[in-house]
Amino acid sequence: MRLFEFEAKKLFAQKKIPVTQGILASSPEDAAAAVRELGGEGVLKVQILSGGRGKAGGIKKAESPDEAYKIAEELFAAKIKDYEVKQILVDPLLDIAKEYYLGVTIDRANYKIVFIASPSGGVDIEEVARTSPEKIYKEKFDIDEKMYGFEAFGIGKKLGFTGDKLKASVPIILGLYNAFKAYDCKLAEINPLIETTDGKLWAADARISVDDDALFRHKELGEMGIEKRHEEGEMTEREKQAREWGIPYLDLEGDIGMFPGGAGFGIMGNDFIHYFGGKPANFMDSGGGPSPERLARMLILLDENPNVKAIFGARFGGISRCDDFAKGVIQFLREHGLSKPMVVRMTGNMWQEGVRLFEEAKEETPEVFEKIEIHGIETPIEEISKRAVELAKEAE
Amino acid sequence: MRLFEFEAKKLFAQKKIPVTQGILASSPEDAAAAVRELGGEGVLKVQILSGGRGKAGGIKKAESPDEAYKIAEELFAAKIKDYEVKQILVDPLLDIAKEYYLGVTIDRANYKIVFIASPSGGVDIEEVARTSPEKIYKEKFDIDEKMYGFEAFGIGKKLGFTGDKLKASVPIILGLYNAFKAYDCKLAEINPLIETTDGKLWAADARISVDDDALFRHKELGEMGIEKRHEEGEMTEREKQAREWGIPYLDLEGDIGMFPGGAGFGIMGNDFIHYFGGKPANFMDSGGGPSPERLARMLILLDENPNVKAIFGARFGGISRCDDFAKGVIQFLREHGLSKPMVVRMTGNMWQEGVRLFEEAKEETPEVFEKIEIHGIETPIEEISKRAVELAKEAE
Amino acid sequence: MAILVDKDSRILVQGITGSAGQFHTKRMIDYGTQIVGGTSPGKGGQEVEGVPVFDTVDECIDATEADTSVIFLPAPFVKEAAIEAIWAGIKFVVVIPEHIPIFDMMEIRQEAKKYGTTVLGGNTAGIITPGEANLGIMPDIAFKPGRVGTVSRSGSLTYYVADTLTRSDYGETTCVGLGGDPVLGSTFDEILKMFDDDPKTRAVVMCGEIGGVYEERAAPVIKKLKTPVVVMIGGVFAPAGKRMGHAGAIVEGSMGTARSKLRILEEAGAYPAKTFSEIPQILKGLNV
Amino acid sequence: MAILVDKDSRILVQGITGSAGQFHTKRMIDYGTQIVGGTSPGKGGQEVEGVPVFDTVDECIDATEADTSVIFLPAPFVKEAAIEAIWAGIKFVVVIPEHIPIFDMMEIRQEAKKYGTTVLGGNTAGIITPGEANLGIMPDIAFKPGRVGTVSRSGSLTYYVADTLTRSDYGETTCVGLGGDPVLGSTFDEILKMFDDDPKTRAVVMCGEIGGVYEERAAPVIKKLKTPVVVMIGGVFAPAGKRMGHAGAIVEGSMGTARSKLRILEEAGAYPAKTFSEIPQILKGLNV
Repeated sequence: MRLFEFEAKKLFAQKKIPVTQGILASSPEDAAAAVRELGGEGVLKVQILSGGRGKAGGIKKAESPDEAYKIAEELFAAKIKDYEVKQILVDPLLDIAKEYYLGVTIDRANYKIVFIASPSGGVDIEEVARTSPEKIYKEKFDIDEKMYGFEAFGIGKKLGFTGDKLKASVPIILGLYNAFKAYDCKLAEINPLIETTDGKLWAADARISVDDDALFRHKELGEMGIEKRHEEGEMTEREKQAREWGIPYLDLEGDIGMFPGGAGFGIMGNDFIHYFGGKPANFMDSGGGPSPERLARMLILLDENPNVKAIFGARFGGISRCDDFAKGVIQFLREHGLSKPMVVRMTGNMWQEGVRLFEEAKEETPEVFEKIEIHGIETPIEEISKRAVELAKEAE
Repeated sequence: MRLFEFEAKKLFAQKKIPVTQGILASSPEDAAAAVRELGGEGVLKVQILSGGRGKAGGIKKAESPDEAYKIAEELFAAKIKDYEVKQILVDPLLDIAKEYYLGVTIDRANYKIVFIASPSGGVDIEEVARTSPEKIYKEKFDIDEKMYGFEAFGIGKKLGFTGDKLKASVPIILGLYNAFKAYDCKLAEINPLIETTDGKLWAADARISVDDDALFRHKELGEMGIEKRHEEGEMTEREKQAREWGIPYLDLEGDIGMFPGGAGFGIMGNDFIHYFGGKPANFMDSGGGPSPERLARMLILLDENPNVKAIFGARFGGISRCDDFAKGVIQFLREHGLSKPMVVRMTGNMWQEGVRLFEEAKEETPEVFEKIEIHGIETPIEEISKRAVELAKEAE
Repeated sequence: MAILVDKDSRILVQGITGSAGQFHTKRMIDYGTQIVGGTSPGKGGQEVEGVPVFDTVDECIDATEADTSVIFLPAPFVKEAAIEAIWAGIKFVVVIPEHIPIFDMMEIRQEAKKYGTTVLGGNTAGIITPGEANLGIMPDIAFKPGRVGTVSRSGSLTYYVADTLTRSDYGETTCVGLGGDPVLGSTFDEILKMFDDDPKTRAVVMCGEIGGVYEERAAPVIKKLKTPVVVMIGGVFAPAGKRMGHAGAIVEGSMGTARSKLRILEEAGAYPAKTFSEIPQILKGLNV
Repeated sequence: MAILVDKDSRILVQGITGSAGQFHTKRMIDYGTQIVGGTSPGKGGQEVEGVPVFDTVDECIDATEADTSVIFLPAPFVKEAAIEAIWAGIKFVVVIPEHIPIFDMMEIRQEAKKYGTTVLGGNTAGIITPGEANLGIMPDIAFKPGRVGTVSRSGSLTYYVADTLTRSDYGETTCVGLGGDPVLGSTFDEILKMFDDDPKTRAVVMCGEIGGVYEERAAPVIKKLKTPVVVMIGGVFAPAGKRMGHAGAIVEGSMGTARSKLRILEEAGAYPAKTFSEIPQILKGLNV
């Protein structure tokens, strides 16, 4: 779960990291008042759950309350990186002498926590990592390891700090590591860490992503007003609908509705369609043994999508049974009908019975099954993919 | 630093251990009111920094507010184990079904934390450990180890708990271990852990001793009103005086005033006096390179002690110098005099100069040094010990 | 022969009294899997499907000589259960539940390494050695004893691949589900080495997918194997996933796309298959 | 020969810029001890008594090849300093300050064991190999090169014992101060073994005192030594100290009194001395 900058800064402040003390604004009036309170100038930063705000025009300097009002008005009206802007953090302007990068994440391949530091902070840190890897300093930790003060001191030295700034960097480095550990983070970043011309250090931006799966043990986040959330900004209406129904679903750009089983096969099925010259309209995960209601909802998502020209259905009867799957689909078709052609393959547990049920149903109400093609284990899944591509082309 | 029962219970409660919710009373009136609030009966427990309160009469049951008043009056007036009673904890009466023991401490020889549990809790747990060691269950932990829930569960099973009581014991066992770790304890005990007839578990008594040397990192204790303290109850007036002066000092039962150097030699010097048939009146630690003021205070403690018949002085000039020692002692003797005979030996750094200074001073003011015998390296320390014993016998 | 689990494995079900635990215990027993005991703290003494239930793994091992565990518990309880099993001496732990916190799986992995235990999952369908033992939630129907091993992050891909191998008469030695969680108890390279040491496994089909770096990590191992590896990677045409901030990009570099995985594994000597039907063709070409 | 420290030891002073650090650095250098560097975070580049100061132990080792450290820092900073030294590869660390938190010393000891480092203290007067190196705060005057080793928890007893050995012409190989804190970096048994391996050390005088169980722990080792051990235990007539609750009594049992220590060590073959003057008599009897 990604946190907003102002939320991440709250967590950092709790770990004694010096963060810039900004003011949160929900309206142009708030923004103007905030700039007034900060002495007549400030930086307006949209609070959205995405990186690259600066390049996308979401960070602007205001040199007067009036200017802040005008800028905020524009920002609240705009969409930044597909996100609606609901809050703006108005931060004090800093006299920047130098920008540093500090980050912590997990190195999954090596099962380590990695602390990353660079004296070349700022927006282009990934470019620095590619072109000047010697400017990126990494330190690895086991999951149960703490960071000692002398280790933080060593990292501060690597960043080129000396004297008072070196001493000031130690609690920031420790604080970032400790915040990462304390809140079950997947990522914690200070970018940039700003050295001002008067020799002070400030966490000017803050990025935290908490492991959703660990939220159950972080009630303190809720107490700080940081609730579990989803990143709505980038979602389509259909994706929101699917989420409400608890169905993992993603809109894609093609025209073949994907009605597959597990996530692993969903990803592979997407490739198959491409191999045969088609393009899927979506990604979807049925979960194991979907109920008739869930099957119906999955089909509604596809049937009501105007981009979908044909539907590709695949079921592997594993723990669940193909006859149950067939019953659910048949029931939906009879109750709602389906406006798109569909090709379905069943294999695994009770596949013959599933095929038989479809054939029976077709005999009973042929009009409902006119555009439905049913296959069993004898047709390879690749053939089904190819057929779905053909159906979509025919429907154009 | 030993905590009072009610303080230790605060810390335990923070770790989710179910402690009996007692009421603190500072007067018989308070105690009566507390018993009234607890429904007309309660246990009055004196809050002193010593174990064995029960056997010493410091824990009494009251079956009415009036009885509580009377008992409290007596307890406040009495001294329990040499301690004045300033506060009484009035705890609810429990219907006891069984008493258990839980404790955590450090096994210094093996550098481990030891969790100790026994199904035979109560006052006689040390007796149980001696006579039925199989009833004492120990689990060792490295200093950086946490206790897992399944380990706590295993300890609960060893205590004989089953079902709901087993489940209830897990957070108590974890909480005790976590409290021990969180507060830099030398000791944390729940004795007894009481199982009531309705099947609930309660920490009925609580004992915590915090490592004084780690108090600097436990500001939270101060915030809870738990301040650094000394255990005044057992101190003599002279010991209190010495502590005020920053001199480690202990009154003993003999008649030879010990005026030695470091603590290690102080302990050994005490033995030497015994070997030659004498008994020291005190233990004292000069610290390294004592100032003239400190030397004077050390001598005042001995001179004003009516039990002291003779003084045994020994100085090893290590980093400090024997001539500086001699100057300080000579200055004191000239300004204050000394009513007791004293034998002093100097060795180590500048011992000859020290002896010379004493001899010179004796020539200048022989009356001051009449009862002072000075020795150098040529007289073994054993001879000095023997001489001190003789001087004390002569003075009788 | 097989890897990790066979008919002699003495299996313990942690969380046997829960609904998923009960349901799959029955399924596993029906397949012929040797389930010797279960645990459920506080419910020791009960029975599930004729299998004795214990309070602790220690007690279960004392009574049953269990050496393998499969966990059916809600995610928040998995860390404790897995480490209890590892400490008690269980040498192979299968973590079926999904949504295990990342820090928990890191800790489980660390303890497993200390004790020489193998962990699969979280979010795995399990592992099956056809005809001998089925641990987890995999459907029996796709599998039959044979000579090809499979290892995959996805349950559904495992079924399709096994189905393909079964119908083309290769059959499977063991099919291993690594799990779908972001941090896993075991990695491709570790399982591939085990298959390489198994005389009956003549080839391995490895199914990876977009994201993470576990597939790439297998490349140096594949170079050294005697056993040929057929590789399928899903997500060649998947939309690019989100990176974990700058730090993620710095740590994982250009790895993580399906194309990079395929390229690196092909360079290491693996045989790429685009579709399931290509798998038996490739195997035939290799004279497996 | 000697143990732990000699004229070739390359010594680093942690906390060299503090007043105690400066004072004792001068003393140690005056004795001829090879002090090669010091550390004081943030003060790298300075000099103290002609010795270069570094920010970190790593930097100091890179520049000076230091292999031994002596710490003069306030107690709250000792844990970090000692572990920094241990991790950096220092093989011998002497912790002079007293009042080190118990948990800190436990942690230092744990890291020391992992890295094969020896730690003395806290609250030790240090260690001296007469004529070669003096680390810590021990006065030079009591010592002269010779053939008996000493190990003690108390600085003042070390001086008296060394003084006795020096005046009776035995002299000392090395005198080791274990320290007076309740939890120590090294124990009697460990130091005794080192003396046993030192060909020049013909006998060891071990001075213990009431409290704790470190003396008792040495008994099984003493049984196996080739080198005779003379033992003095202070506190035979000391008032009984307070036990650390029931738990302390349960863990330490009947150990901890001077009499129990003497009895156990005598049974193990150590030669008890009541007074300092007995020591040379005993050594003479042993033909040392």
